[in-house]
Amino acid sequence: MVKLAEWRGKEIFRKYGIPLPPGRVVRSPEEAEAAARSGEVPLPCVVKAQVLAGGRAKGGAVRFANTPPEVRTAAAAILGLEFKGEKVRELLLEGKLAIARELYVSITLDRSLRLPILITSEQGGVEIESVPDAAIDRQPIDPFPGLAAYERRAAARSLRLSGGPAKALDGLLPALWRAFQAEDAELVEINPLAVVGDGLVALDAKVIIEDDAAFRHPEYAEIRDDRTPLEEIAREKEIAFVQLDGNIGVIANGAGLTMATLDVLKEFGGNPGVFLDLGGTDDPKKVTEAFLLMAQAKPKAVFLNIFGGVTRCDTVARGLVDAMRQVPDADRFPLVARIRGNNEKEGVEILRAAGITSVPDLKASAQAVVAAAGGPA
Amino acid sequence: MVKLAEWRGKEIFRKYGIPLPPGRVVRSPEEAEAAARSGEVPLPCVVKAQVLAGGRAKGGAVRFANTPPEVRTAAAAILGLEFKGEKVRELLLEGKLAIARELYVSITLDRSLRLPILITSEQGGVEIESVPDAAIDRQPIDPFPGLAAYERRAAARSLRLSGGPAKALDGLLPALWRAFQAEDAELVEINPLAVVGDGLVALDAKVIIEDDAAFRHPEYAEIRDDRTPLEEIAREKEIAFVQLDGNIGVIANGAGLTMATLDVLKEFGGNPGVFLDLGGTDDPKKVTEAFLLMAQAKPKAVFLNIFGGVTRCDTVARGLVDAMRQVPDADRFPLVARIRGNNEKEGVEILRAAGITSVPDLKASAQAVVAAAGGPA
Amino acid sequence: MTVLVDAETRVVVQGITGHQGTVHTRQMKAFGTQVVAGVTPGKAGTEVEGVPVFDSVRDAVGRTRANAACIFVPAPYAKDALLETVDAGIPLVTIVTEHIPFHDMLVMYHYARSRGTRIIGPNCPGIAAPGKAKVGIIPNVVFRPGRVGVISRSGTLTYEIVNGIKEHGLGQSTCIGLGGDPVVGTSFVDALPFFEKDPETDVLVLVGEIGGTAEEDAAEYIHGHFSKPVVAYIAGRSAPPGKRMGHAGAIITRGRGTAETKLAALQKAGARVARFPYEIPGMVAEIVAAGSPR
Amino acid sequence: MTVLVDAETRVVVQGITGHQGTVHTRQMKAFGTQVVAGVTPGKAGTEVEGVPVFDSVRDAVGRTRANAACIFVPAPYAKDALLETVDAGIPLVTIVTEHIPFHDMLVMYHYARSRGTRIIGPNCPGIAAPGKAKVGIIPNVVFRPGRVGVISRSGTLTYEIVNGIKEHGLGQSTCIGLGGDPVVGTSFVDALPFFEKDPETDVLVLVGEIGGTAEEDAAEYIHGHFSKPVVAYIAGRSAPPGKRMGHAGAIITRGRGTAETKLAALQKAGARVARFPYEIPGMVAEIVAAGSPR
Repeated sequence: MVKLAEWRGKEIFRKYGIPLPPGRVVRSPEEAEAAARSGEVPLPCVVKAQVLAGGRAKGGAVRFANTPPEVRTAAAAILGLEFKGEKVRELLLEGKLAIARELYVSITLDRSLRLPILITSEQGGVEIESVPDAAIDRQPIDPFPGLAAYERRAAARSLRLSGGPAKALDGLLPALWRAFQAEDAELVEINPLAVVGDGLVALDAKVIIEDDAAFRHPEYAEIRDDRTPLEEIAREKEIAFVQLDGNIGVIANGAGLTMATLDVLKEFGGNPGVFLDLGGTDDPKKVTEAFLLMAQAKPKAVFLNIFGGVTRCDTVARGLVDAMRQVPDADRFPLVARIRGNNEKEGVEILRAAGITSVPDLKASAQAVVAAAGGPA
Repeated sequence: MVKLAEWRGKEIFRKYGIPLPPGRVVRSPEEAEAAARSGEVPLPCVVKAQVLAGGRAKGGAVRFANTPPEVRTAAAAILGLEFKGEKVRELLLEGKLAIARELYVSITLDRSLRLPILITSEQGGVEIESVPDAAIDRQPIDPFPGLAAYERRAAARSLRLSGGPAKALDGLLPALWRAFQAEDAELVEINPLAVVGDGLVALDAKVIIEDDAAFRHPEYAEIRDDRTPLEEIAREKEIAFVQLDGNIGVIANGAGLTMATLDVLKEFGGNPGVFLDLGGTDDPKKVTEAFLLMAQAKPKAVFLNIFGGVTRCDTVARGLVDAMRQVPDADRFPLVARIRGNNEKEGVEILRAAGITSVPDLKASAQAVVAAAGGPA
Repeated sequence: MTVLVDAETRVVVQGITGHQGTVHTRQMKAFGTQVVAGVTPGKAGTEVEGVPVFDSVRDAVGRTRANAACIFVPAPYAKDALLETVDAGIPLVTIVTEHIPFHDMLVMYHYARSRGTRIIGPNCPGIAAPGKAKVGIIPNVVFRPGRVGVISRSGTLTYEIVNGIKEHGLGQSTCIGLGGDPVVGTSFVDALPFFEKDPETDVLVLVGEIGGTAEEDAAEYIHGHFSKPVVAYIAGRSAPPGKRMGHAGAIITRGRGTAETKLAALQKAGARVARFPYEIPGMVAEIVAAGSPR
Repeated sequence: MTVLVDAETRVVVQGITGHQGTVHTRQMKAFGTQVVAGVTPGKAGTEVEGVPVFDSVRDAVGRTRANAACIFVPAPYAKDALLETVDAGIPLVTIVTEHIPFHDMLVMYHYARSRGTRIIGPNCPGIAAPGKAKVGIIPNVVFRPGRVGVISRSGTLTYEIVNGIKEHGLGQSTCIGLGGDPVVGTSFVDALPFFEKDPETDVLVLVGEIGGTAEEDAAEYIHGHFSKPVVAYIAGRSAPPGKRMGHAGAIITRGRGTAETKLAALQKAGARVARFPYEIPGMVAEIVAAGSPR
């Protein structure tokens, strides 16, 4: 999942012909002032921090400015801020518009329907989750034959648009749909979509790109702003890695088994801190890498819970033994292993030879690791 | 149905990225010589009459030339020729290529399957109708999800292509498919598709555009080369009009009834010359226009056979009476009318008032018109 | 339901405010059809021929429980109208509109099929069951309730033949005009099973035309699966050979598609073949008189 | 056939010459499955694990009458592989491949559905009926023939649970790992009817995960249509709330999609709910011991 900052989302919108306010991205107060002075950004304008978190306006990450010096001041005040954990590195400056109404439009996936869904609401400009169901209109869109004209008409009716703005919507929705498909998006959201004069303008842009389609979108490879450094390393090695607050490291294979392991640990008072899903691998090197990564996260104890399918127990055991040799003494941690499934006997034997006991029972092994981490929280 | 001349078909192919021989269209021997001299058309080259009929090579409408003067001579010999009823107005000059193999590729509609069908054959360069079934490969293509990679691989196998030419085909087929869809084509045909070096080149182009999609293709409105002048007028008035060799004019409504009327006329020795399908109209003016058009074709007798549905009998009768008043004396013809169906009574009454009898029986009315035209042939 | 429509059929007319839409709403009602709704975007709240008009098919279905549709909207908008009908869950739709590009119709056909909506047409007279309902434009005057089924690719020729059956003192169970476009929603082969199962049909009249291979396909189906007597007529025996689709089309239909191949196939399948439209009623009457052996 | 596969199942392996394709061909054969063909373009004429390799699925089906497929090809080519399978008329396909873009999967799902092909997966362990056949990658060691059905959105957790059932002295009728991707070919709701009808299944184990609403949908289905006893487990009760799909996704699943809503829905539908994987076998055994009242 690649969440794009507003300005990147708007670059995509521009590519598909979705109307935007006049504006540009700047990275320094000087650049901001110059952009305002040159007229490239009409005044008065809005100065918006390019961070992924919501609630920017309330959080002081959006300001208004009437003159080039005011733009500079606003830019200086926002740039470098730490906003909900994100450092503000870019600002989007946009001319203020005479907004008649603020609407909501998005396209995302409805998993149950197995169809994309067009969501519209008259109540734009607020988080859509706060809008009551009755004020939200949903229309599934079949990829074949695509967004139909009658669906666009229905959307216009739901937004109570007519005349120019309705016509604008009829052009905007196919563009949004094309962007959703062609960019392999999980979400394309315009909130608010403003009625300005006889037309529509996308005041904000939220675009989330699907990771799995990365092979056809090399252009998104560099945009990974919302990961911790360890998560980023894990991603490069294709290991699913999530950092939480606890002190027990969990290495498992498969999302379901990983989650079930967390459930059991919690039950016995454990507090999982990092979990790391090996997925389906039978490369011992990947197992070693996962362990070394885990060591860097400095857990108090580590629980290895593997059920061998594609991943074979002996492979995991070999990778583990190899990793234990490479972990610096300072980073060592108590380890409880449980390896079951394909080639279990061989795996258990390899571990035993290296002095590690595999505890076959899930409950017992979970209790053991909780104890090793210092007992129930 | 708009059949495009080779050079127009190739313009479309170029738009979609299908590789073509270097060349250009010329309209005079001087232009031909200059094109050869400037190097725009590499020498030796082929000089091809731009007519719609097939069998150009055998019919002397294709010549080869090695020097600019030879190009001029060849152009002069072909331009202005009457080839199977078409006057040669344009020539396509193309550099000769080193052809390794000549293949056949086309996409058209399979009505029974209700799917487009990709047709390939190793035996290109001859009329595909002369190729035995066993040497022709057919693959239906579903518009959703479109031409699949595996279908392109199968096409390459059927054409026994590998390496560079197979790769070229993998790029060419999606282009041909896009052209078929986006241009609303009934047929896109490359025959021959030549293997030249490591790639493929479309040596000929046959593209037929569907009339019904004219509303989204204004660019084809002017290309109607294969109609007689009366047919052209009829088209503008949205009356289906076909000229045959006989002397009886038939005005009916609906293709099926028109054909059934011809069947009956033939049975009784009649020889239909023009048939004119009013389609579904209830505009008396259109009926009048149809009659005046018929008068211009100078039939020996006219059979009006209408079954009123959307078209009402009284409308037809009114239009007919109006037309009879406008037809110049010199163009008058004996008329047998048969009007049945919706508002039959009113229609029959209007005709009777104008001195025209409607004969309700199809057989009797057909016999009457054959007699009026001078008896059975 | 006998063949696709019956007294429970509730029709929504798309494009009801247009001239044809209005005229045929009146005609369908005069036939006894329940026309429960019309749709024309922007005209919600009005009435046509006493029928309430809605902005969308979904609204119309929600309010009136329409279960069949008749589309009169112009060709450039027909695809959208059909998609709307399908998405509203309507299981049967007649498309009267002519000149729909076949590329559009390919999308319409396959989408409707995947969603379980049956299309009749386009460019067709539709379906009528005298005494029950009509979804389409076949003139009311040609009908009279009876036990002869009719399927046809033609328009007015169908009226001519149905009328002939009536004038011969017989009546029709259901008549379907499939339309003669390159891509049709319902072919002979698709329609035949309905007549086979229909307890109200004793004899079937099949009216074909030259071009395509729908009649050959029908003959093949009749041979294996259709037990009732069939009288067939093919229009265009004396028409000049069509040039449509050119050579590539010809290799698809190779050895089929002419009046001769169609007639031969139907004859081989056990159908009685009429040489002229006016021979049909007599042949049907003979079959009826003889009981119903094939 | 009991649930989708049986001794008549004849598998073609797409991507058989790849590492996973080869390994799991061997495993499927060891399970007793008839693996009749492999497909890798350009490798026709070779053999893998004694299985003949073809250039295309159509060739494979033509020569071997394969009636099920298992896809191992890499994600960028998975869509094409699936289209080829569907067009070759294969009614059941397991897609093991992970990381298929959901936009591709939308096309794959709807196309397969319109053509009558059932997809299991993608990113899934597939289907196995011990003593009959396996189309997928669930380890052979966890199985033993019996009368417990298993449907699961998970991979290894499924193996864990199926293994637990075996170690408890019970056996499985059929086990399906549906895969946990955003768009799956077969959901719980799609799979439940097969187990309801299966005479060889007495009890069903349903293994869900947080995210999406597949379990809530399943609960609703079970409530009205599933008569056999169900033991359910939902993984992720203690996992941090997922951020996937952001706000717009949240309004689609509004008030559903958490472990709590799933468990509540399943409980309300009459399922017995296990809090941990290791509780499942005991609960199943109790139900079996008690006859089979819900």
